[in-house]
Amino acid sequence: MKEYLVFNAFGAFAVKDKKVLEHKFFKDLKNPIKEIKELYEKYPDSVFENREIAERLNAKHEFPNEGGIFLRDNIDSIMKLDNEYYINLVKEKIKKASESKDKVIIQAVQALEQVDQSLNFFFERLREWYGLYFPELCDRIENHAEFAGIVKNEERKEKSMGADLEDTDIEMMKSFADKTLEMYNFREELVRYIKENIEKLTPNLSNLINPLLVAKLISLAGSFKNLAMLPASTIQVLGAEPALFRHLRKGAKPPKHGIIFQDPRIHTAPRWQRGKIARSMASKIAIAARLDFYSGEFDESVSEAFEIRLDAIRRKYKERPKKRR
Amino acid sequence: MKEYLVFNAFGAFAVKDKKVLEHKFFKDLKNPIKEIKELYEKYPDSVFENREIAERLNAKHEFPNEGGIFLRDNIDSIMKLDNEYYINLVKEKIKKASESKDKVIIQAVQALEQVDQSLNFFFERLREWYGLYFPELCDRIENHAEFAGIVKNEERKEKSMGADLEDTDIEMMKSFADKTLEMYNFREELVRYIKENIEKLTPNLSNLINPLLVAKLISLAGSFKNLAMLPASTIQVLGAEPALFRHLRKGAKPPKHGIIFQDPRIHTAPRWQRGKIARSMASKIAIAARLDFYSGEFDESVSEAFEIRLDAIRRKYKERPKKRR
Amino acid sequence: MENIIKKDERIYTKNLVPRETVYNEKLIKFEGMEYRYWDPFRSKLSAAILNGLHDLPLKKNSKVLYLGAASGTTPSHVSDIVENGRVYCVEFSPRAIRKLVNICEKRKNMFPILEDANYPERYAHLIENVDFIYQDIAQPNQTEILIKNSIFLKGYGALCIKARSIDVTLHPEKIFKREKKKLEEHFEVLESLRLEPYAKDHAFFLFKQ
Amino acid sequence: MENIIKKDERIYTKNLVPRETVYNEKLIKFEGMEYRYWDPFRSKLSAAILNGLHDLPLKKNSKVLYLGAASGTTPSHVSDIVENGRVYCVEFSPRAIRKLVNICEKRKNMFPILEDANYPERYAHLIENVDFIYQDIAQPNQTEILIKNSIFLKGYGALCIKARSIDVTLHPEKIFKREKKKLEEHFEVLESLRLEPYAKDHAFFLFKQ
Repeated sequence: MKEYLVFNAFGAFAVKDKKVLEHKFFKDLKNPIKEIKELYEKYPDSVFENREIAERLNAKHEFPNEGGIFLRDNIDSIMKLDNEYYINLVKEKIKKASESKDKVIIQAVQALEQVDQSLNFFFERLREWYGLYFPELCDRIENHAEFAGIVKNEERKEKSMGADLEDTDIEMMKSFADKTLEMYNFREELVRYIKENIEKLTPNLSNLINPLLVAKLISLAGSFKNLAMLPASTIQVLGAEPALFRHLRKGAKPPKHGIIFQDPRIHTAPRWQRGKIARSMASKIAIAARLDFYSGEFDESVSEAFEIRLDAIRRKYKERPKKRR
Repeated sequence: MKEYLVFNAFGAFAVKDKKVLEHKFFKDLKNPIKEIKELYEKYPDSVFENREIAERLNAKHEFPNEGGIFLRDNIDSIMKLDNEYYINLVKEKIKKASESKDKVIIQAVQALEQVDQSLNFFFERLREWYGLYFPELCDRIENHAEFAGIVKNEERKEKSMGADLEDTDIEMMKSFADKTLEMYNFREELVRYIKENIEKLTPNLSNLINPLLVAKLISLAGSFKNLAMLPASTIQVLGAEPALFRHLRKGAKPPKHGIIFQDPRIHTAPRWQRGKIARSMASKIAIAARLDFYSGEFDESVSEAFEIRLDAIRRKYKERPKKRR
Repeated sequence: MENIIKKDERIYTKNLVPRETVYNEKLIKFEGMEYRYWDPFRSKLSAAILNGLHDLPLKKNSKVLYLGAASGTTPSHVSDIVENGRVYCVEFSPRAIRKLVNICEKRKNMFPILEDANYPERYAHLIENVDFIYQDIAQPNQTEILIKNSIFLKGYGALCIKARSIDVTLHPEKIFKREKKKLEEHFEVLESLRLEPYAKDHAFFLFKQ
Repeated sequence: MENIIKKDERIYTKNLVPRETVYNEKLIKFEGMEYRYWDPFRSKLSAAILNGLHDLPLKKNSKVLYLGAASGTTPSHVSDIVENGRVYCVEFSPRAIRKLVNICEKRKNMFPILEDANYPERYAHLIENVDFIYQDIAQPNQTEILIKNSIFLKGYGALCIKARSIDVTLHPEKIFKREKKKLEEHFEVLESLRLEPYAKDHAFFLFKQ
């Protein structure tokens, strides 16, 4: 008769011949391996049902096995089950999943930033390069993607001041335009992906500010959890580190806003309102981040409160303040 | 009877009714427009054969026309033709064509440098990003392109320590790998293009050092002509500008070699030989550049002379020199 | 059928947690007890009962393995029915399970499990052997998933098949036949129903081990 | 044929620049004059003569427009033949023309022109009307190029057709027929030859205006 070592959420059981030989309840439900090991040392020939643990202990494995079946048939006679443990287990798993989700989004945001920088270089280079052949087009088409599309697809038809180049030269420029456009399309895809995922992860933040900006804040904070723990004053200057250092070291003016300056409600506001709007926005971001991280419940009121405050600032500080003499 | 204003390489002719009414030989053969204009002012109704000049003077145009045919029928009775002018014309055109060729290559080299930098960023990012999902692969595959190829095409099959991510997350990484690989393939295409064209433009330089390095030198010098006019001492430190500034401003050691350090015959040599090899290589580059720019004739002996000198340096300075006390 | 009543062509389950609704369903009083309206458009099990399911072998103390619990609408009614039993609710989507967890916090006989039903080994240690398996997972291999999980079963089960999830190119009737055949290799199929008008191209099978 | 001699099934042209070779061809003495071997594998005009061209209407003072002069091998022999005339050598490739220019520096009757023969207007001011046009440009529209340039012609011409450059999908014989037809719309075709074994799938036409 084989011996089996099986366990459930609450304890480990050595089972043989449809009888529990011995059992150990877990002291720390999150860390059951200690008791399992102790029991296994006493019953080193026993067969496990769980592959992961069996591999860890280099033990025999069979699924399902008689021991497991016996345990699953007799739970009620062994213990009283409580669903609270299950609920916590799920909650922890969700949190862990969303933690790795923010890591994935941070990578995507950093890829986006590098792609954006490269695209800028590439588009500028393409203009200079193709400009040798058809300088008039550079002046006429301002939009980068449109310009690249024309380079890729069209021939120079009119008389141009540009040099008469060989076909292979033009082909190379066209190929560069093509690759740059593909990178540009990937960028759009990447933005869509980041937005969709960040909206799921942070419904409240994404309702308050542009999801892409949320993603950048998380990336700057290092993780979703970090962002949820930052005070509003830090959030306000997140991404303005160079200016902050200048302030601390040389006594320059402290920065009023970091990356949140990218929000049009700040950067299109009159200069004298910006600090106030940034402060209010940062405090609402702090609230929304906590809400998203700890509860995940959607609460329209955070965003509404910000809009009310925004209106108030706009009304109260409508006029440029007079300079003090 | 119409009047025609036609010209050849040496003079302008007002022709009517199969007679030359008046002619003006060009004082400066390179700049014939002056005499053409003067004659046109006297015969403002005349018809031109050459469209470009006709458009410039806003004159009538017809090709071919009676005036031109008359001229082309009676060259011998009007003047003695000399092929020297034709030879010079072709040489100038070739030079101008190769001048714009070097501009195109410079653009390509600068595109290559930006693509290389971006690729580095992208490959590193891909590793970090995909590493969240399958960290074991990052350790196992060192080659960047191979890594990206696996990310693009394969599934994670084995059990991994990485996070269980959603399909959309993995899809985005695969798409990034795909785009990065396409950029990588473009890079190879671009290198081939630069090499082929630089070999045509600079047969002697390309025989002496790697064509890609020739292209970078031309890019650093600003043009093929500039490179051909630089003294060897400048060529030796071209691309080492930061180190050169340090030398000039702070009295640091002068740099021994700029971008030519990329030549393996320099950077794999023992430290104490490098300066000598760099100096010799720079002087041969200066000679080859002049040869390529001014004559275009291929002369194996430049490269051979360098190899002889290289051998001599290697033999003479085989041992590490003793430090002076 | 225990804890289920039928009134005016509508069915209700006895509310395990009086005065609480799960999905804003209507609450009624009947013979001094509170009952929750069981919406056949929201719950396929309700649709099956309304479409004439003869027997639902769930008792007041049944243990149920519910695969594909989603956000918990149907599981909450099963929880009403099995009152003193247990419903193990397996769901793979973290998004869907958030709502389910909220429901479980009020219903002590519901046990949420965030796992993939394709891998029963991963939650074997969290469940017990059960009297009833209910499966409603819109996946191409949903019948295979059910069969894998039957190692935990001593009794009856129900399978709800969505034709479009299995193969959009085949006629639903063909799919239902094929899936029923698979079932019959492992179980005795007691009843087969279609769920129109409540759900399009869905079939419902009641089976016994 | 002036300035051409035939010896032992080989042909030679009288060297305009004694003791100088152009492509390392052999030099021979004949009746006190120096002659250059005219390699039919290197020059299609030589191949045409060896394959039985009856007449080559080039005289010691002919003016020739040579389209597609390449690096100057054949033009140098034409330059030998027309001695006191002129050869206008039009070539579009800067690479090929480098060598041609070197040759022109020694042969004062050769005039190099770096232009596209598709656009005669661009070099009309550099040439005169000519007694002979020779065309050997491996381009799909080579016959059309010749016709465009015939505005400069008062006399004869020769066209060398490379089938593969015009259309790789058609049989060479078909191409030659079609191109000859085009020629006949503008000229009187005097002779038609194939250039095998010296050049594969090439045809040679001598025509008169």
